[in-house]
Amino acid sequence: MSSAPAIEAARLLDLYEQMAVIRRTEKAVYDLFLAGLVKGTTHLASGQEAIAVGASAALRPDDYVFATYRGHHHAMARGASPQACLAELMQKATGLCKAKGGSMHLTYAAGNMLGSYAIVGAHLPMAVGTAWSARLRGTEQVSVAFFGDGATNIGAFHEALNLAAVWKLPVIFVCENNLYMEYTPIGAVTAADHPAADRAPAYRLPAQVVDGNDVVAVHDAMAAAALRAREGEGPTVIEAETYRHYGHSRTDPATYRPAEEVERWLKHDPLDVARARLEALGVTPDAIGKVDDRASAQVAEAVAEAKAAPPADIAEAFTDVWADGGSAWRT
Amino acid sequence: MSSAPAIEAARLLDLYEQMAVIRRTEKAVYDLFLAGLVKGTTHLASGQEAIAVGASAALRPDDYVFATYRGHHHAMARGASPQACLAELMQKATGLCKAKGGSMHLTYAAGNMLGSYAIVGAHLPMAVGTAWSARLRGTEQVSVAFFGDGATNIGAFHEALNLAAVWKLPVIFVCENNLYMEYTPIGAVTAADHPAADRAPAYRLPAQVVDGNDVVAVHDAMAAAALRAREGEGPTVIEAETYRHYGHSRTDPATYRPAEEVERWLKHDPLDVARARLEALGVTPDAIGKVDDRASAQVAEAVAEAKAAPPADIAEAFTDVWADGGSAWRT
Amino acid sequence: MASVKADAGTISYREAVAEGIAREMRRDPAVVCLGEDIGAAGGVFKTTAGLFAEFGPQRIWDTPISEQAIVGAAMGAAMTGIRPVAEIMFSDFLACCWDYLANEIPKVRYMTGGQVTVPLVIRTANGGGLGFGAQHSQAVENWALTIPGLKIAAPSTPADVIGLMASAIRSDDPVVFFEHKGLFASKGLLPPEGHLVELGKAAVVREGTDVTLVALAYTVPIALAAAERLAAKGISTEVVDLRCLIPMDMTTVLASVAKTSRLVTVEENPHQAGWGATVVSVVVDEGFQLLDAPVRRVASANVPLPFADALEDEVMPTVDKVVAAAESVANF
Amino acid sequence: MASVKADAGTISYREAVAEGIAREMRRDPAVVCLGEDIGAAGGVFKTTAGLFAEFGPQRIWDTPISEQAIVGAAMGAAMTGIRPVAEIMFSDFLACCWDYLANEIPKVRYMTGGQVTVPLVIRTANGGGLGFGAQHSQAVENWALTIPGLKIAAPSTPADVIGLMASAIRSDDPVVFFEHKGLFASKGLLPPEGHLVELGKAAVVREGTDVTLVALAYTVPIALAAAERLAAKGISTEVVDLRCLIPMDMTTVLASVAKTSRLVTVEENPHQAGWGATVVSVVVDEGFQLLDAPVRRVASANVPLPFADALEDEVMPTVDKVVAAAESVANF
Ligand SMILES: Cc1ncc(C[n+]2csc(CCOP(=O)(O)OP(=O)(O)O)c2C)c(N)n1
Ligand SMILES: Cc1ncc(C[n+]2csc(CCOP(=O)(O)OP(=O)(O)O)c2C)c(N)n1
Ligand SMILES: [Mg+2]
Ligand SMILES: [Mg+2]
Repeated sequence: MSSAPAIEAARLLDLYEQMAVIRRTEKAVYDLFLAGLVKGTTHLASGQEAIAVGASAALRPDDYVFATYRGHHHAMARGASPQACLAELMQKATGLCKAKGGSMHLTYAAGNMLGSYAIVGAHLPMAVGTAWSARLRGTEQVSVAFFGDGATNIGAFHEALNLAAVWKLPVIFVCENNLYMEYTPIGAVTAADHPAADRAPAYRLPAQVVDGNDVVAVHDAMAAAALRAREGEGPTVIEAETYRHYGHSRTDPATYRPAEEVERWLKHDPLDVARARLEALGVTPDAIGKVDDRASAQVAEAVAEAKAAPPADIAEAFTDVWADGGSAWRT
Repeated sequence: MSSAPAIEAARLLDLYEQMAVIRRTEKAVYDLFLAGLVKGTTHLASGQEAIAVGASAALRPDDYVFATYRGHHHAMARGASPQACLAELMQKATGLCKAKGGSMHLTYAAGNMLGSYAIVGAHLPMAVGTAWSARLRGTEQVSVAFFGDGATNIGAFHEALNLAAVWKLPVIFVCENNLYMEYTPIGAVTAADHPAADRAPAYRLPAQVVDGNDVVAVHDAMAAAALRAREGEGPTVIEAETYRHYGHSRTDPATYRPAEEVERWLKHDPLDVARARLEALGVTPDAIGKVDDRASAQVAEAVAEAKAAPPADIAEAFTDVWADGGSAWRT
Repeated sequence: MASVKADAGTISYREAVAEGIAREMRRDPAVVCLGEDIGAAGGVFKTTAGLFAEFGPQRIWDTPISEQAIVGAAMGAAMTGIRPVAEIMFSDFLACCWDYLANEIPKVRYMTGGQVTVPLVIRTANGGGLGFGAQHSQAVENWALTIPGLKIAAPSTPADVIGLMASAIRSDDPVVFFEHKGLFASKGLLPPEGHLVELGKAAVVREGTDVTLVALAYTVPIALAAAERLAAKGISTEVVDLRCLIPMDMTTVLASVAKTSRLVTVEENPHQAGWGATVVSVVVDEGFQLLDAPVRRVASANVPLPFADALEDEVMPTVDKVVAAAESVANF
Repeated sequence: MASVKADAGTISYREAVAEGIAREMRRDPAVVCLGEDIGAAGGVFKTTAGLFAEFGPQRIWDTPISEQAIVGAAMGAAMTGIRPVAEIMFSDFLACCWDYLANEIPKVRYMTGGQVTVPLVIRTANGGGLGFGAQHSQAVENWALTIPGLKIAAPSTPADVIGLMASAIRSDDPVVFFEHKGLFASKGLLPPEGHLVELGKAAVVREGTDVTLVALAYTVPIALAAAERLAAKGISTEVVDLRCLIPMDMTTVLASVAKTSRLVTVEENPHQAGWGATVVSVVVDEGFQLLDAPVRRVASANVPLPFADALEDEVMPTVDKVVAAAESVANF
């Protein structure tokens, strides 16, 4: 892989701040869920922020991003505001998707974040499609699909990687390997140690395993893969090792995970990793503290705004089926 | 892999005869199609007989076999009579499936040949299921799925191989790599040199590429894989290189194939390969000629019988939907 | 032994699923379950809670996220002496293995001339009302209805869950078994051991004379609540719980319409190709002269399911909508 | 240049497919095709013959056998400025990518609150009558009808193929385009350049006063032949070619029933959840008072498609069956 330029302190502090905002927004989601103000379901990405933020930092604004139902971090990393995300989850008219999508479908097309998809694996072919489109239109845009370790065992994964490889498309497949499907360890149901990276050779694709909790490592791997894609060298598979801090969804206490394992990973928190890197670059704890405070304030304000927003407009139930804005199915 | 016992002359002559019968039966199908006596569609396996015959020779009668729409050879290799196959294709009441299946769905459950499936890749998970069933019932039965090179790019292939590997099931995946999908060379749409064998490592499975036109090579590879499966060592992938003598289906002239390539493969006809092996084992051309004559006579008789058989009973249109034999959907 | 047990007397719909499976697993060693997170975790809806503890890993199999392999493997096993019960977590995901439901399982018996039989059950959590959004909320019983060769059960009570589960597992035909997410928390009588509800027998769950409501699963309590409200308005409502779509018990429906002369179907699936249309089409063919009023259908609107509760209510069948439709035909 | 051309004056339904696509590809460089064997081979039904020669490999893409990747990639491309025309070789294989048709493509606009639009066409060879057996013969237009958010076209003539293809490709909504295998060899007038048939407008293809037949695609010629036979028996038959299932032109159907007071639907999909049931359910709701007789449906039997010709005839709609049904309601 080509080498990427090192990230400077100011830039890293910015990435840290993004992660801090995402972390706090998701904490708010959790609290709001317990308070009954967020309903349905949520899949929090706390612990996996470095993947979204590190990857986005290596992409251009016109690149395409696809995420799963565990996609809050990707929406925000591509520019969706915490308050629009919270408003969506709180069923408010100001929600990112007019409260029609919900937690599992956060989408921020203005940031070319083209959606969160809740059927495991389904969005991988879509990302292949946007990469194909970039090729057809002669742009140098890159497409990225983020997906879980569990998604590597579904057919769409295989079809997407093969087609992308055959057509040598500018797409990057990023597996967020958090070691678990819902409650089942990925190793129990996967005939590979690295469910994504070990499969890449089956499509003659290069793969890289990175520390998904290190925003710099993620950034660097993505920068290299994006460069490769833009130069017409085709797809790359990146497997980012990480861990989710909460359970799979809603209030899952995740008791199926060994305490020792949880503890070990909590000690390898992406915010701590970034903080250590910042301090090594000479950023003071005080400067970091200020960023933390700003993130807290921003999210507190977002929560307040989302709470104050008007509820979803029920007339919206019948809009947006067709491109004409409506939903008429017959004359 | 464990080594398999060498095939003796008498046994090989028997396999040769099976191939000769299949070859002639399919020639009859082709002629009957041109004559308008076989309708719908057919996918002839002429040129690929050694795979079916060699594999079956290495299996037990209670092992399970699944084939594709190109499955005449597998039905016959597992014991279906040429005349029941021909009758099926000629829409006769005596057809293997009562003329309800047709060429693409030949099934001979009495020989544990559990069907020919016409949706590419669909039967691979089924073969995993019969292998799982064998495990659950504590038998030492082995399951075999035969499929084309084109099937290696569909999702079901991936899901089947992974599940079989994770559960370490007694299943053998046999790819009949005849270099083409319908009209497209497999290499043009597959990111692997050996579409099946090169994918096996993605599931930690062993793979073997064999000369699919050499009935002995196929037999030996299958015998080793079956032994491995019965010993609880799990699945094997076998990629058998071969070539179809006719076009993809019906009267496809296969002009998309280079003449030189066709010629080269016609010179490597599985019947010729077996004949050479027989002669090397001391079997006289005369003895082989007798077998050829017997095969011709058997197939001529089968054609005559199938022609003379009564047409399909139209009442059968409404039977066999449900296990009670009927098709009632409401009261 | 952590056996699957419910309080004596009553049981929740959720518990009834595990109880129904457990009863059959105790009876027949050929019954084996597979699906995602159904083992030690007990399923994401806890509908398999206790099964792993009682029957162990040789009867309860956790799978990868591979819907095609799950259902395809179930099909192969069913051909060869096993009675698999495959779970597809949310019914929306049936789309990921639709080839098996549409092209393989329902056709193999027929296209082999009866040589191959596939006695299996595909269980799945169906339906909306929980704010799970467009891809986890659909009522897709009408997808299954498009496919000849599948039996289709969709119980509305815990007792029916148990009774229909027994029939489904014992059936030599493939059965798609829709468990409704919105009913999991509901409670009902625990039926005695051996309780069986025959596939394809509707239940008249409330008798009436003015209008017939035909409902299924989640819409049964809605129809019953509507009937209560209609009674207050002097409209006597008969409610038929169809229980199964295939076999479709048109005898019971036609008998009810013979009594009431008025019909409203109450469906959760989208209106545009809902099962109610099929029911209606049979009635206006064979029972045309019985009818004294237009036939109405209350179904979900022809839109994806929205996330927000208020929007979801707007598009799904509700008691209000059923009352309005029934009144309109009763007063015709 | 090996351009796509038909004999001046007439064109086959098969050629009309390629001609319809070619006209749009000439007009709009964003239109791109993908599918299995559609390139140099011209498609297994020769419905893309000539396109590769005219437009080359940057507009006509051969794919692996990966239905999910084909349709999923089309979806991604459609989000980002391309108008993909994806071929799924036989409509039965839609089951292999059903998730995209059921859960992704039709919902993405709605669930993103209108942020994402997917203007794409999925073309597929539909229907039976050719002895292709249970897995290559189904009429599955009713599968698509179960899904809100898909437009559905199913032309019966070459001119409609061209006119509806133009509308489908220009549509900003996803369209499932059913080409009927049994009609490929049929011929008709070659419409002039620029010919457009609006999605959702039915055609009254024969006027009559005694009974209305509503047909689609392959059943249109069957209905017309039946009308001819019925005329000889003194029954004046109106035939409506629905052309599209979504939007469903109920205005035309209800207007026809207002004239004839009698309705028979003629469907190829299986009876048990066929589109005719939906048509019927609207008519008996909104047009109940128009009706003078039971409403009948001629549809395929609720069995898989058998291989043998004689058996296939037995289960599919035929002129005889339509005549019998129409007579029974006309003489009611
Ligand atoms: C096709 C499909 N099958 C099953 C599910 C249910 N499901 C939702 S998330 C999940 C686990 C996914 O695990 P992984 O891919 O590792 O992602 P993670 O949740 O860990 O981010 C499952 C099984 C689904 N949404 N889609
Ligand atoms: C899911 C699916 N897609 C497409 C087809 C159409 N089709 C039938 S055979 C075939 C080519 C298969 O090639 P291969 O797997 O190499 O088998 P072969 O025909 O060479 O034996 C295709 C594309 C199909 N039957 N099923
Ligand atoms: Mg995971
Ligand atoms: Mg091939």
